[in-house]
Amino acid sequence: MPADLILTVAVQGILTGLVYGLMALGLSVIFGVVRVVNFAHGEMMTIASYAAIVAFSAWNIDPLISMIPIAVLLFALGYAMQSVLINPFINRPEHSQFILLAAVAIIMVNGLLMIFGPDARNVLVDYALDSIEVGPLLIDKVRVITAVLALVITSGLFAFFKLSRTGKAIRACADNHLGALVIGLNIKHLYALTFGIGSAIVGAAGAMMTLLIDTTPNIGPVFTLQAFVIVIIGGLGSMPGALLGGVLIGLSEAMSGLFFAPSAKTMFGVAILILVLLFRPQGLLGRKA
Amino acid sequence: MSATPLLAVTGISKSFRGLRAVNQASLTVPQGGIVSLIGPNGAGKTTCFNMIAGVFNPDEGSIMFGDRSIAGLRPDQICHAGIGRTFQIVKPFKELTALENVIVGALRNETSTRAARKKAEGVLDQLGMLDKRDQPAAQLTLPERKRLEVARALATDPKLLLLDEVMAGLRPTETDQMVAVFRDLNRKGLTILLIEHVMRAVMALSQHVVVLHHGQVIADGAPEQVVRDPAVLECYLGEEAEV
Amino acid sequence: MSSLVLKDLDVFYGDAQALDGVSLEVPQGSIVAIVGANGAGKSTLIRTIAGIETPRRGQISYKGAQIGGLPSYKVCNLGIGQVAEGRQIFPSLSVMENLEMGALLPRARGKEKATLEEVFQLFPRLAERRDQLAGTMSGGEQQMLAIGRCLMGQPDLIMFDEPSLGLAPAVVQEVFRIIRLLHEKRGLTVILVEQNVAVSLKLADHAYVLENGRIVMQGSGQDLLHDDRVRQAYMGL
Amino acid sequence: MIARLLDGVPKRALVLLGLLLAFLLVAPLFVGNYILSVLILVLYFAYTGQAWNVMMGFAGQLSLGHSLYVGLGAYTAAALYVHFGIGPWVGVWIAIIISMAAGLVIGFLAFRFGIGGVYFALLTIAFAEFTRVGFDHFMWVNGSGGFFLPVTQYSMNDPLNLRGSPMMFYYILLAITVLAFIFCRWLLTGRIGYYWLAIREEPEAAQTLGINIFRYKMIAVAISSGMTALSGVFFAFYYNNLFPEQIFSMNRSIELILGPIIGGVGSLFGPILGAFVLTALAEALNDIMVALGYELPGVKLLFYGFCLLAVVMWLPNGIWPPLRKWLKLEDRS
Amino acid sequence: AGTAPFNIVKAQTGKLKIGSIHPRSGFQAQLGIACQRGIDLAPKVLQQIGIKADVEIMNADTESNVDVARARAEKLINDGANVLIGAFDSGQSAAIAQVAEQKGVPYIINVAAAPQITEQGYKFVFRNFPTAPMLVGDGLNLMKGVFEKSGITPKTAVFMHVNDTFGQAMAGAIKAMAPRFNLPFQIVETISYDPQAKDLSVEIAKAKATGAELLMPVTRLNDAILMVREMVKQRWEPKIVMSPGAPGFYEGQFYKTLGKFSNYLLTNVPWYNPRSGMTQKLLDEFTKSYKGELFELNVGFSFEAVMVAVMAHNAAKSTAGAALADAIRKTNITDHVMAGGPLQFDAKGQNVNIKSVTLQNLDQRPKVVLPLDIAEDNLTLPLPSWQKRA
Ligand SMILES: Nc1ncnc2c1ncn2[C@@H]1O[C@H](COP(=O)(O)OP(=O)(O)OP(=O)(O)O)[C@@H](O)[C@H]1O
Ligand SMILES: Nc1ncnc2c1ncn2[C@@H]1O[C@H](COP(=O)(O)OP(=O)(O)OP(=O)(O)O)[C@@H](O)[C@H]1O
Ligand SMILES: [Mg+2]
Ligand SMILES: [Mg+2]
Repeated sequence: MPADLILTVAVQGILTGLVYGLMALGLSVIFGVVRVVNFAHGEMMTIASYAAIVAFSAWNIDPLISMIPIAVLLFALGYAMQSVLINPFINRPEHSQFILLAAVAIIMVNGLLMIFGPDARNVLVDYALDSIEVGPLLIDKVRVITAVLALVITSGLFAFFKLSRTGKAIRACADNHLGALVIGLNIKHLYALTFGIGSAIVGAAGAMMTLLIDTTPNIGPVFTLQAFVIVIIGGLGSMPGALLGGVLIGLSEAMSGLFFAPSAKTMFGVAILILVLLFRPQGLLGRKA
Repeated sequence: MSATPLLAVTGISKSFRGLRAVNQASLTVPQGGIVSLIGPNGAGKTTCFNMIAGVFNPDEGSIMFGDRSIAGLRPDQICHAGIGRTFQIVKPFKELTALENVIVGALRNETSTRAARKKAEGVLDQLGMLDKRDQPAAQLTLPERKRLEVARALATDPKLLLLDEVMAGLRPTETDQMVAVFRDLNRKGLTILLIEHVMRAVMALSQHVVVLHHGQVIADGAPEQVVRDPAVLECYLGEEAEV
Repeated sequence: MSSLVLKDLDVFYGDAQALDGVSLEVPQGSIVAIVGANGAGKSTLIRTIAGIETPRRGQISYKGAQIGGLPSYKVCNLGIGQVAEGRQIFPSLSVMENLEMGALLPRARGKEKATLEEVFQLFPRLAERRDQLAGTMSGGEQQMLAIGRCLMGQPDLIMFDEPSLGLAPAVVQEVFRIIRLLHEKRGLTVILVEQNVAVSLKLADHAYVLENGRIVMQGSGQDLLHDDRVRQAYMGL
Repeated sequence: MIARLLDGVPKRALVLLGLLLAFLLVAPLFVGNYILSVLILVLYFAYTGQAWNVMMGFAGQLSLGHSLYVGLGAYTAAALYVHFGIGPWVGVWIAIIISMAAGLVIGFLAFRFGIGGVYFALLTIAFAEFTRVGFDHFMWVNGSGGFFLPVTQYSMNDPLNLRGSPMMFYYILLAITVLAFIFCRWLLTGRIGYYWLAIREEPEAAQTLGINIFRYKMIAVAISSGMTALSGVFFAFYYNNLFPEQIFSMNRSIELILGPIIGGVGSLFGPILGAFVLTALAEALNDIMVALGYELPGVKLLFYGFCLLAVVMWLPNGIWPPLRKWLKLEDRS
Repeated sequence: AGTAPFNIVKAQTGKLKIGSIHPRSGFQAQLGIACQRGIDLAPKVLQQIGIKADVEIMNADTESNVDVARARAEKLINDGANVLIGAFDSGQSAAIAQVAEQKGVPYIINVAAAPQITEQGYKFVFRNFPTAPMLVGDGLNLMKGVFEKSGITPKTAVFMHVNDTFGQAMAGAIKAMAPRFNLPFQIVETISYDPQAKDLSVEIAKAKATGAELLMPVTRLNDAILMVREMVKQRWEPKIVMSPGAPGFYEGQFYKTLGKFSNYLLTNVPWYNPRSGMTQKLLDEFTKSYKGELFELNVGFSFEAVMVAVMAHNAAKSTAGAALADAIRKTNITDHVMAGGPLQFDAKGQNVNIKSVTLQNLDQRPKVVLPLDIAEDNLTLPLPSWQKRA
């Protein structure tokens, strides 16, 4: 197999992986703090994608720009969802939370279906099909842009949680609900804030994603599942972990597609997941509970 | 005291990320005796228990139960060997009733659930909790949960019972009642090793006291003797100790 | 002047009534002890003052302002701190981070450094263990941390819920010494809930006896200490 | 043994249970084919929910990948029938063994390494996905092309080969469901039931009471996966065609567990009630939509989503506990 | 067997109740809705061309789910449907077929290619759609025509297919039949990908590396779009891109999304006969009712299914299942919408006269270029460079 083919595929895999990582990051942030697995993750991303599509078709706004208002919109959605729906479920068992979010997902998918119909939609910016030539390699321009953005957003978020007061308070809430109440943290607000932040990231990722793939109301579950896989590989709650997981998945899918059957490439992602769960259940960069 | 002690712990140690929580500790519990393990907070008492009960593997040292080495066994195997324990931070089966909690323990030796139920009722009665039998454990108060811990452990018919601060939070009168219960059990052949900060109970119950400090045994002897030990006074009881 | 006044408080858990018409006053700068059997409602009382439980009826006022029904973060920021039953530290945060969290209240901003010094002076053990995960510390160490964390929030009034539970006798003395110290040196108002009735009554200016959610007796610490009923029921004498 | 099953069950409960069974026994005689097919769905979900409940409700291990066992059961029995002419009542044992083996492998890996909670749940999804893609490439059963069982005119019922009318399927399924109910009651009232609940509530404490938690979790997985395999076999012979994409899908796993969760996790009657409620709800919604002449696709599922939401919001433990209270039946069944 | 004693006695004459059952929500919603359009238009158009259509259409949604499909079929029959039409997907169609067979209600499959369905010995199941082997046979035959007409004979080919029920049926058929067709090229690589793939960059990179002159894709819509986009990005320009009979290239969304890049791609697929008068009528009505939507084969086959049912009803003068089934079996409609011979069913209920055409995307819409007798435009090959397109 020619070396430049392998290299091209590897680079593409890594770039795609970074965007996957960003998408998964939203899930990770939410779980890491609120300890709720957002089963409506992919659906929220789909909502963001549709928002980007509407912005593009109605006002011709590039998704890389509409990304910002969409992130704000999703932040509001996340904040509201947490304060209204999920908050009463914080101390309920996992299966109960799971059903709650599964129901939310059903509502979102079918709401989108009713509004936008079943057709695949997309955004066609004029640079969508451009490629960048780097020596013998031909790299997709959109992927480069989105990958860089993914890195930037992740670093910003990382700094927020490690350095800011609010970021630390959010981590404390995650640790001991009652403890946080006792010392006077506004838990509801902090949880909602976290859910909002996680959703905002999902929003940015969803807007970007319209440049890479077409959107239908039903693509949510695939992304939810993929985000789970990535986040668990990287370590639930670990931000660099999400990116690492994304890159690993992107790369492994690309490589297995190249060397084995492409139709079985998701198997490799899942296989990595299983190995990680077995030998390092907290994830590659996760901290032991 | 009989020739072979029921429990003989020799030179056990345990470290957590460099922190040596238990350091070459040794203690023995004679058949039919009541021994107290006391010491300042963080001295390593619970960690000792956890090693005896199979939660942690000791880094070094040996633990003999009768003439059998039990170091490194799993908690359930330790239970089968005949050691029951309670948890300092109580762990009741919250959605089960008090009675059901104890039945789980009683099934250890009973073949039928009916017999186990009967036995569990007996144990609850002994601890004065029969009137709470149908309350879900989640609704019990902390001292009640502590007693439930004891009941559950007792229901497994242990030869040796490890009690981790079961008197904490009890009023003095209640403490005295519990002391009486344990005395009674002891008279019927149960050997007890307890961790306790409530000196009132320690003094009343134990025939022998072991004092742990920084993971090491610093005193070991009869209660009256130990409470006068200057080292113990200094690190544990405080100068103006009023017992 | 009374800093905290409770009037006719009723609190329920579902259908079960935990507090029944509780009224009490905590004068500024005093130590008030609350004694009572297990399950009498002492912790509930504290949680209600702190805004964690909502009273169904009755009023709570602090320094003249109504605080009944306020969420806990607002109550805390008025200067009502608590050292809760069961410590409630953040187990997977380090000791240092736990303390920082205590200082997140708006009222405590800017004073973190000085308070931290003070806390480390009171509890040298915490300074030694500043990078250990709080969850792996022993019960006594955790209790110290809980008190330290509460102090980081600059409270005027601290409510202690069974602070001596599970502590070695020397540490118990130490805790009471610290409570007295805080009271005397810093003029803190203290509400003390304790099983160690003798000590807490000795310490208290005023005390209330709670039974089945009702105040059944009150008086100065000394009076109750010598009251036969109290001695018999709570001190086993 | 019977005494134990009935221990502590109030008379009223027995009477009501009897009435329900009698109703289910005669129902096919009075309802049309359509209702009959709905009832088959109800029983199917009730049974499969019961099987899942053994793992989640009793032993506290959340599996979101139960479609794996349905699929393995279905494919095993179907392949044996098509390729070797082995009838379903023999094939079912092999199907159960294969499913159990898969469950035990997953259980072994997870429980040996101390994986629980959300992580375990995601591991189960991962294995189901893994198997789905695997079967997409498994040409012995025609890969993603789908595997078809021969269908003949149903002139007569052949219960031995599970070929026949819906009525036959209904009664077979009813029998299986009733047996599963009794079996679960038997498990729950016995030693194993107490041990499972203890493990579910507080594994560490359970262990110090002498319970080998690894072993009992493994037993739970084995029983649950084996029971689920049977539902797969039934599925294969009732629908006669199998597609990996559908039978192993995450959606199916979710579909299977909605019933018990809505009904009430951990109770014996929850899965049955949940299956009734959900299936009836789905059908009723459909009728309402048709009656309103409202044709927008998605409306029905949207409404379904809202109903689910309402149930989890306001009935945190499912429908059964409050209903049980209302019927004044104070027992765990 | 199995019928309830208290079931309502069905009306034997009068209005024909047609149960239309399609995936109108779920992941196949798009296609189910296209089918539904053909059904909805049918009564009106039939009346216009002078066929008495005394029908009532009852709709059901399978939610793209086999279990639901089965239950909905039961429900339709319970509510009095005399004929069922559906269901686009092979799995759902197979499930419905069993119900229909059991209840003795004729079932006309409009779209679904899995060959097994008409091999299971049903008496009430009819299919007016080619099976996968038929599709492939026609597709390969037409390929030779394309090579001949364009004068370009590729030596190497890559076969790429989506790995779902349909894709695998097609792959199987190609594997089995290609040797018999004496094709001039050699398939140097077969690449299958997951139906849920969101990214085909690796697949295209791999295909490009073979340097094949012909790309034979078997796609669905979304992956067809992904595939072409990726080809543009990676600047892969095989001489011919020709689908042996799969959806994707000729769908409305494809043109909307890809614009100029959709042009010159080829598909060999059963299609409406643009020269047929009936097609024109249907097309007019379609354009009127669904502005901006593309008229394609799903609409055509669904329309024809209704036509079959209606004409059988007219002939049988009854709504009884057996009578209708007999009448359907005797169907012989020479003038109809789809290309190929007369609309007839063989003993197994399969229409064997359907013929594929070669479509080429020109001016961003599908045009018939072969067979020449119904061609709308001229074949243009080789594929022009992506970057030089205006
Ligand atoms: N979260 C809760 N839900 C239901 N009932 C509760 C809850 N918390 C406390 N109770 C009940 O309310 C009553 C008062 O409890 P509370 O914890 O205030 O007592 P306490 O005086 O602090 O006792 P202790 O000395 O055991 O700490 C008890 O009967 C208890 O069982
Ligand atoms: N799992 C663990 N990881 C890290 N450190 C631990 C762990 N368990 C205990 N320690 C540390 O080991 C020391 C001994 O703890 P242990 O719980 O045995 O104390 P103890 O004597 O029971 O104290 P107390 O009377 O307060 O309960 C403490 O400093 C504690 O922080
Ligand atoms: Mg301890
Ligand atoms: Mg309390």
